[in-house]
Amino acid sequence: MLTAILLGFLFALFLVFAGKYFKGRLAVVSALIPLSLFIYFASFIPRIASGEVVTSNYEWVPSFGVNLGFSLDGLSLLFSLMITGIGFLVYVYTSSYLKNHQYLDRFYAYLSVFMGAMLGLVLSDNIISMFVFWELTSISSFFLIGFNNTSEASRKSALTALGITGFGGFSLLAGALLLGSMTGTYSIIEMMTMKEALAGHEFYILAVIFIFGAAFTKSAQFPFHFWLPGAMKAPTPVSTYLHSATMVKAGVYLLMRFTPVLGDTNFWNTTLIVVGAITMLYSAVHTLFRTDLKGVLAYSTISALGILVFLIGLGSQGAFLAAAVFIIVHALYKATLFLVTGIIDHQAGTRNVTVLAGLRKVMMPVAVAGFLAAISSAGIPPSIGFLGKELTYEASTHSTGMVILIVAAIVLTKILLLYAGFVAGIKPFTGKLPEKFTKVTMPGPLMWVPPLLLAILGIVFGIFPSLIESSLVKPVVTALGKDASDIHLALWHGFNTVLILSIITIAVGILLYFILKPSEKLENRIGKLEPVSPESILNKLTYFFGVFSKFWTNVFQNGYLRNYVTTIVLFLVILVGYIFIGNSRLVIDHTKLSQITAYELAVTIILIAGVFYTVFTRSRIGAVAAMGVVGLAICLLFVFYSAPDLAMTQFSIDTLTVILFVLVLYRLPKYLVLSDYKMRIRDGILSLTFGGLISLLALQVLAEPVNSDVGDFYAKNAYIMAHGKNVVNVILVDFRGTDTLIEISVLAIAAIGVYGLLKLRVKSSDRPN
Amino acid sequence: MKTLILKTASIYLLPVLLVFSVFILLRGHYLPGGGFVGGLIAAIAFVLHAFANGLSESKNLLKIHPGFLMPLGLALAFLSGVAPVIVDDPFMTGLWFPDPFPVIGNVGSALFFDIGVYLVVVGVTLTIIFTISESA
Amino acid sequence: MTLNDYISFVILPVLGFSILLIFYRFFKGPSIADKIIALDLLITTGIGIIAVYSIVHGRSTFMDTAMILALIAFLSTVAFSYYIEKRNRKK
Amino acid sequence: MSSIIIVILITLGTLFVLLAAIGMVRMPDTYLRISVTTKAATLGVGLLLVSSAIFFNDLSTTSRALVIILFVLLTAPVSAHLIGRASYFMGVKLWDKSVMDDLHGKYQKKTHVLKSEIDDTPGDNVMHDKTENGNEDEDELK
Amino acid sequence: MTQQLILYPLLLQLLLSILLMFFWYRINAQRIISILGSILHLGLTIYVFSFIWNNGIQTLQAGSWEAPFGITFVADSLSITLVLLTAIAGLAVSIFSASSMIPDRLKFGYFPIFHFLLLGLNGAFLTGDIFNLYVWFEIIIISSFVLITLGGEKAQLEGAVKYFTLNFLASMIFLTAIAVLYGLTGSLNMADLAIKVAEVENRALVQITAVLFLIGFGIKAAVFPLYFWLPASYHTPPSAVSAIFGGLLTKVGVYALIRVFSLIFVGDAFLDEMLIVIAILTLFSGGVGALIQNNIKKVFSYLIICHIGYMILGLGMFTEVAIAGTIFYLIHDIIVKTNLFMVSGLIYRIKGSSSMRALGGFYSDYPKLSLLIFIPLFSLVGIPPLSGFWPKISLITASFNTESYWGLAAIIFASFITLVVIAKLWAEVFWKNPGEIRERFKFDYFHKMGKYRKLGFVAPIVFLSFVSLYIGFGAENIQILSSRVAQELMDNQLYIDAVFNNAQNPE
Amino acid sequence: MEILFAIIIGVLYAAGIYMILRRSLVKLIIGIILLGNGANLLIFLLGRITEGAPPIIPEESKVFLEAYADPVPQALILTAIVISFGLQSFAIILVKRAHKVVKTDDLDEMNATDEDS
Amino acid sequence: MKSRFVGNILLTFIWVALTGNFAFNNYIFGFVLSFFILWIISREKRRYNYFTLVPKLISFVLYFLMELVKANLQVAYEVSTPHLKMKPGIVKVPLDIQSDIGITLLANMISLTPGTLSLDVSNDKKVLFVHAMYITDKEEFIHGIKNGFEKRLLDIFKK
Ligand code: NA
Ligand code: NA
Repeated sequence: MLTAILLGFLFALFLVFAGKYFKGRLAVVSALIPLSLFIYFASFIPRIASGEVVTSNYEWVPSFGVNLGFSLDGLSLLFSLMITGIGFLVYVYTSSYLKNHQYLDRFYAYLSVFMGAMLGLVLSDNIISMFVFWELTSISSFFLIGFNNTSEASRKSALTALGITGFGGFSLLAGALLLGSMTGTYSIIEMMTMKEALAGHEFYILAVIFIFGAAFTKSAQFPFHFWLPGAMKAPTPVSTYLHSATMVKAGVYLLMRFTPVLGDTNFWNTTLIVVGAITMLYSAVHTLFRTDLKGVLAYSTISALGILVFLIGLGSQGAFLAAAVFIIVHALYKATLFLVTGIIDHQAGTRNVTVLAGLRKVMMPVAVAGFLAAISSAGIPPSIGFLGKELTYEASTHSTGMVILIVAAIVLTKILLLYAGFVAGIKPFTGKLPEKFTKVTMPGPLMWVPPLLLAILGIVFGIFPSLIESSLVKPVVTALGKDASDIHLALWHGFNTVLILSIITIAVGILLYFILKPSEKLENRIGKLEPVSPESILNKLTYFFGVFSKFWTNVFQNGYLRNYVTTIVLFLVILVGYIFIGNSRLVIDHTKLSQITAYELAVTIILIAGVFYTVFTRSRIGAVAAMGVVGLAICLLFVFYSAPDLAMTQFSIDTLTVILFVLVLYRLPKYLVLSDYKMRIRDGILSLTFGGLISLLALQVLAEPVNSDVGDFYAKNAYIMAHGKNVVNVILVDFRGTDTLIEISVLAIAAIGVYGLLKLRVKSSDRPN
Repeated sequence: MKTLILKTASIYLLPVLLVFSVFILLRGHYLPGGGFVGGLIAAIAFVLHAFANGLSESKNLLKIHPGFLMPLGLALAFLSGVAPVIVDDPFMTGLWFPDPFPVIGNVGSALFFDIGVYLVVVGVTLTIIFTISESA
Repeated sequence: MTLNDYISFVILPVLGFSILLIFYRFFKGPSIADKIIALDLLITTGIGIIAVYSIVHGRSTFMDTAMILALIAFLSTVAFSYYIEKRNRKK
Repeated sequence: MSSIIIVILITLGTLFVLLAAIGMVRMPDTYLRISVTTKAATLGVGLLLVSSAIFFNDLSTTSRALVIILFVLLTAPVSAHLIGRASYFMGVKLWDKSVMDDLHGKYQKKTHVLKSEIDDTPGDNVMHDKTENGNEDEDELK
Repeated sequence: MTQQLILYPLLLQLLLSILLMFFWYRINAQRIISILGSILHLGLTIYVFSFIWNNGIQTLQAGSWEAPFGITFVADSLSITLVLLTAIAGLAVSIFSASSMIPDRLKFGYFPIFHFLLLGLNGAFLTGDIFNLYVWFEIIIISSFVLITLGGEKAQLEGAVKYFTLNFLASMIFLTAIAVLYGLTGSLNMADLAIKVAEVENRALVQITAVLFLIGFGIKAAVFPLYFWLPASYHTPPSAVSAIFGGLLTKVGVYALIRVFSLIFVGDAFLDEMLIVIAILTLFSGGVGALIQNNIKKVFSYLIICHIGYMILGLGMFTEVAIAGTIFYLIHDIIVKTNLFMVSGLIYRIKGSSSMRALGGFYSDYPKLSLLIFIPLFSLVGIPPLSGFWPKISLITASFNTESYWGLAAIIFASFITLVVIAKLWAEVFWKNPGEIRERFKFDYFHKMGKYRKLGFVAPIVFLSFVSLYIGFGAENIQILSSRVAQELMDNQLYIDAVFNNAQNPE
Repeated sequence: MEILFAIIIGVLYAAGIYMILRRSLVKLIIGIILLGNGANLLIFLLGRITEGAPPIIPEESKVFLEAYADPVPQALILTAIVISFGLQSFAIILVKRAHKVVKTDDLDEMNATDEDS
Repeated sequence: MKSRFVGNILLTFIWVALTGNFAFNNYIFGFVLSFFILWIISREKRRYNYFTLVPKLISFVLYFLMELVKANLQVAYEVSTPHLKMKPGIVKVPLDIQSDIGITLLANMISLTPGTLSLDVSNDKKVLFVHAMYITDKEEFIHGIKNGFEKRLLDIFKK
């Protein structure tokens, strides 16, 4: 199974290096991949149908508890077949759609990565590896959506899609890890056994929220739905693959996958019903106002996803059955419609519904496909769409609580979706062929066969539901944790409420189709609501976040060194001050301090006065000279307190510094006072507080007991072991000679630096940036 | 600076200061001083000479480019640190000749280390100051 | 009164007082030359203080520091003069 | 015996240092202050060093004291010359009651070449009656 | 000889620096010495690493002076891992430098100083003495300072002034902290300090010392609100320099924080909370900063800050899982950031600009290079299974375990921002059609270069990308390493014993 | 005397920071030097100060016969001083160079690298 | 070469004095060291004849120390009495002495004696400008210098 998943990735890698060498036969070779995978997965049908769950496990990062654990059950099988099956058709379709495209190899590489990721996602039992594949689908779809990367709109859509699904991805990661720490395992199968414990866990809600965050973003639930219409900028095969059959359903898959783990709670069900209902209605209404075929399809897709979420929320066996069937229904008709739209776009050069008409005259097979798909989408018998709708209504009418509301919502949605399906599948082909489309030709068979095949399948499955009943549908229900043994699919369910609702739906929908013609006027009307749409709200939020980011960044990174220093010192003063204030133990111990003598006082006075002079003089050379005074005073203090070596070094270094200053200073401009009075006061207070804290700290430390083992050791061994009597020097060249070795390296580096700084002039053309 | 008095004085001071700097270097292990201060004094001797006589004069006097003293001194210090590694003692372990030498006292790796410091300090200081003076 | 007491309570305070006086000149200037002279004299006085201080503690070691002071103080005076010379010539 | 000598030398030395310090404060112009510094302090510090040498009474201390004295004697007048000369072309004025100024007009402003006689281009020379009082560091703003 | 082993990487770097100084002005010789030396260094380091992996913590008492009296060098798993990473990054940058640095810079001591910088990094990782650490820090600062300004024009000089001032301030605070620590304990040996600090009665003083270390190292690690020097300077020098800075310099700060807060200042709730708050704000500030930048080097600079937050967060949570996350992130980050700055250099050489607005069309012009660059870029984002992803598992898990939800939010926020920023960068630089870029006169464009120079640009990027891929796909090994490091860090007695037991049995 | 030392240290730290906060490059460097001196004196003080007893073993002896000052802080300060010197001298040259290139001593005019470019 | 040898010997003595170690070995060491230092700093062209002067200088210094003490008292008096009775000024003193070392020594002597300060030597080495505290009679002042220090110095430098 690992091989099956990795096949896509390996093929992509292969394409990167070898793709351009066999451009012509690329399609054939490429299409073989999904086809063989489809056959491979189809071969599992009998075993899965018999209730088996095929698992395989590969070690990956066992220390994280992350392995490549795969399990193939009904749910994952259904998705795998869809991924590879529709994948195969899309591969075939693409070979014609993007014929001679410069980057066809690249496109196939993305598609293959995507397919592999999708397979990995649905087959993973380990949620971490599931997350890995989840992210890969986001990234590969980023590349697919941005395939026309020179168009700005395309890039923007890719970014939006990645942004939203990426955000969801992190939510999934958080959820996965939370579940992991709640259960001690990352295996979903193992988690199922802990369902009760999980539901009662204090973090249950949080975990569910994280999972929802992932599912809702990926499956474009309100209010995260808007990335999906945007993503329609992608080439049509992409839309078909990603946005109808596979990727967007990953969220639905996730919800279904976690139903046996986290489902059956009030929070779970209610949230899903509410979000699903809002989404399906909101976007179904939106379809009325679209003139771009892809726009119509995008919103109807969102709506369909809403229905699925809604069904999962209902949580009954019937609902799961309906969901399972509806997934198949939707995959078949929506993929068809997308492919058809692609053909229209490709051949007629427009997707504008208001101008498209009568195309049946030039591309009959396509029209047939469109028509069949529309039927299925409308839920008109004998299509499988009808079955799906019936089951949905069935489940809705049997829901617990607020039945009327639920039923009304779903019926209304279905009516609108019927309209949308007709607009996309029928409208372009009916009516009079406009003049400008007379020269439109039939596409090659590689393009029209795939949609037709899918559309026909929709009808075949409708007429013979037993074809999918026990092979595909029942195992899904089983996988969702419900008993599926009493399920029997049939077109005719008898005359009941559901049938009445169906009839109403179809009648009102068709009426609506004939009354309401898509028009730019309508589109503009909904455009007026744009400012309050989630998309623009998010855009505004993003904008404000950008402004805020700028503000925040510039507040701190404002270009002024002194502000940086102020911040750092302030931070220090506050932290240290806080500890000082918060601690009453801090006292100064007078008894341990030594006497002050007159000459020491004198030296101290000139030291401090020298410092003040340095700070406040307006003469630079005066400041340098005053530093000389300070240096001398420090040198004398070192002498008084037993540090002749220090005194020497301090003094020589000070003198050298003076020389350096002097050599540099006379080239510099005047020594201006650049800051105003207020600022000087402010800085003065800050500096004095800082200095004061350091003084206080010093006195505090002096009150602690002394401990100089190390010094004593040095003193004891300086002569005996290290043959020197000046202990300081012995430390420098022996006990701690390493310090000195580095220290002289520092000096050498500084010298090289000075040399380079003054002698090296880089030509302007070689400057970085 | 074109002053005869300083010029003359600096010419006398130079050798005396250099002798003095070696003195400070060698006694460092026993009394205040050592490679660092010694090196500074040697450097200061040349700087003084440069102030009085001009840079090119001082550079002519010093036959080696001061920058060369840096790797030389570093190499010396490094080798005296690494020498014990060769006899399988830890880095920087002092190696000593068994008997003290006249004048200098005990001679060991620490002395060579200090000479290395001396050379580096001379090299660094002169490189810095000569470079500045040249580009001034 | 021992020698140590004499030095500690008379000589060193007087030298300390001298330092303050000299610093007063440093502070007052008025010309930069005055500051340089004052600094020079401070250092010279410092040498004296060290010499006396080493007597108090009976440690001749401090004389080494005095030696360095004497040697190097000269250089800073040279440097300052150099500065003034360059600065004025530039005008 | 030696301690009496030490006390005497140390007292004299300190007095000379003190005198130099007082002189620094009292002397009316920079040149006079330089004069005082070079003399009194050199002598004073020399005496202090000698007393230290006597106190320790060993060769190394004595030689160090002598080296210091030698250095001070050697460098102090050179320093004085440098600062004095710099002061002059910086424009530091002589005391009001000074009786003569033979340097007047002999430094060339740009090159600081010092001539033995006044030449014909007085505009280029350092003339103290034309310069500022020289009390400030030239590169600063007040 | 084995006991000496841990010092060999250090000695080799020092030897290289000195040798290179002797070859002043002879730049071809310098190139060869640097690259061969770096290869040798890498080999040596791998050997030392495996030795320590098999034999546990090793110590060396410099000068044979037993701890705590001499300077002790300690190679535990953390140290040697970082030394190894330095060797890897060092080799890459050495090759990159040989190709990308203009001859003038090479003539004026680039290579010696580069190796001094590596020396400093190695030293800082290996030393077991707090003052010695200060000294190593200084050699790092001065080398980096020189590298920034070498041949410096306006921008570099401006950047350098800020870089220098703030890093100097950090050093001073560090020194202040050492002073206080010595005043309290009379010791400098870190293992000894660990014992003695625990015995200090006045905990407020210990806390203040810890805060001083936190700020001193925090500035170097570029955490909030101390990071200012980084965005002001990292984008200014040549890319090879930025690469070594971006990869390693801030990490030394992080290393020091980890070391000090796992060894000496352990178990102070206030400090841990402090670290967490700082980490969160760092993640936030770095993230929003990166969001608004246009210059790609600046984007990376802010991302450095942002990602430092992860490591500090792990340190603040201070559980074994969290520390393992920190270490894993550290490993990943060093390789990726080094690589990215080299990438920015490559892009600059190819297109003559670092501005996202001006750049574009990279993908269509250089598809294979784009794919190559994709690896470090998206490793940085942490797109699984690339390297940046794995440590987040530990960090997020730890934040659940320690119930630091703000930390969790910050992790997710920062990950998200990184994703957005890099995707945006990708869209701008690689996808977009470039506007009119005037071909710069006399500019040393990539396409004008000879084959070997080109190779010098690309090879190190390939090399580090493979290392990144290894970290991602071989995450198991890295995690085992990180866990081991975390175990050693959580139990500071191991370190102390290693330092003192060895001292009791001198050879 | 410790009190005076503490005050001196405080003053040096304060003055150092104050000077760094000015806008002039030259003042910045002076501030750095003052701060460095402050840190050195802090090490000196906190290593406990001892009057008149340099850590130099008397001529005729192999060990100390009387009290001596702790040599460790002195060695540390020596190292720190020298290192600071290296940094300072480089910084001073940087000022020179920066002034030549940027043509200002005013730090506030040196913020191009922080601007979005 | 001969003068360099003399210089070498002198430096050796300085070394021995500095170290305070009169052992034979130390002379040898001092000699080698001085030789090395002179080799480092000397160019073949320059003649180091000045080292021969040092013994004469030492006797001169002794004479000078007397002057120093004497005149210091004068300054002390001026500083410590309430009124300033000075008549300071800058005097141009013509020079007879011509060698650099001679002029330098003269100038330094003048500076070290109280009340006078050598400001500068003209570039043509013809005059020395001296600042003096008490100039009652200019000619007498010049005469004092020329007959005092300069005369003795000229004696020393006579070849
Ligand atoms: Na040693
Ligand atoms: Na040192």
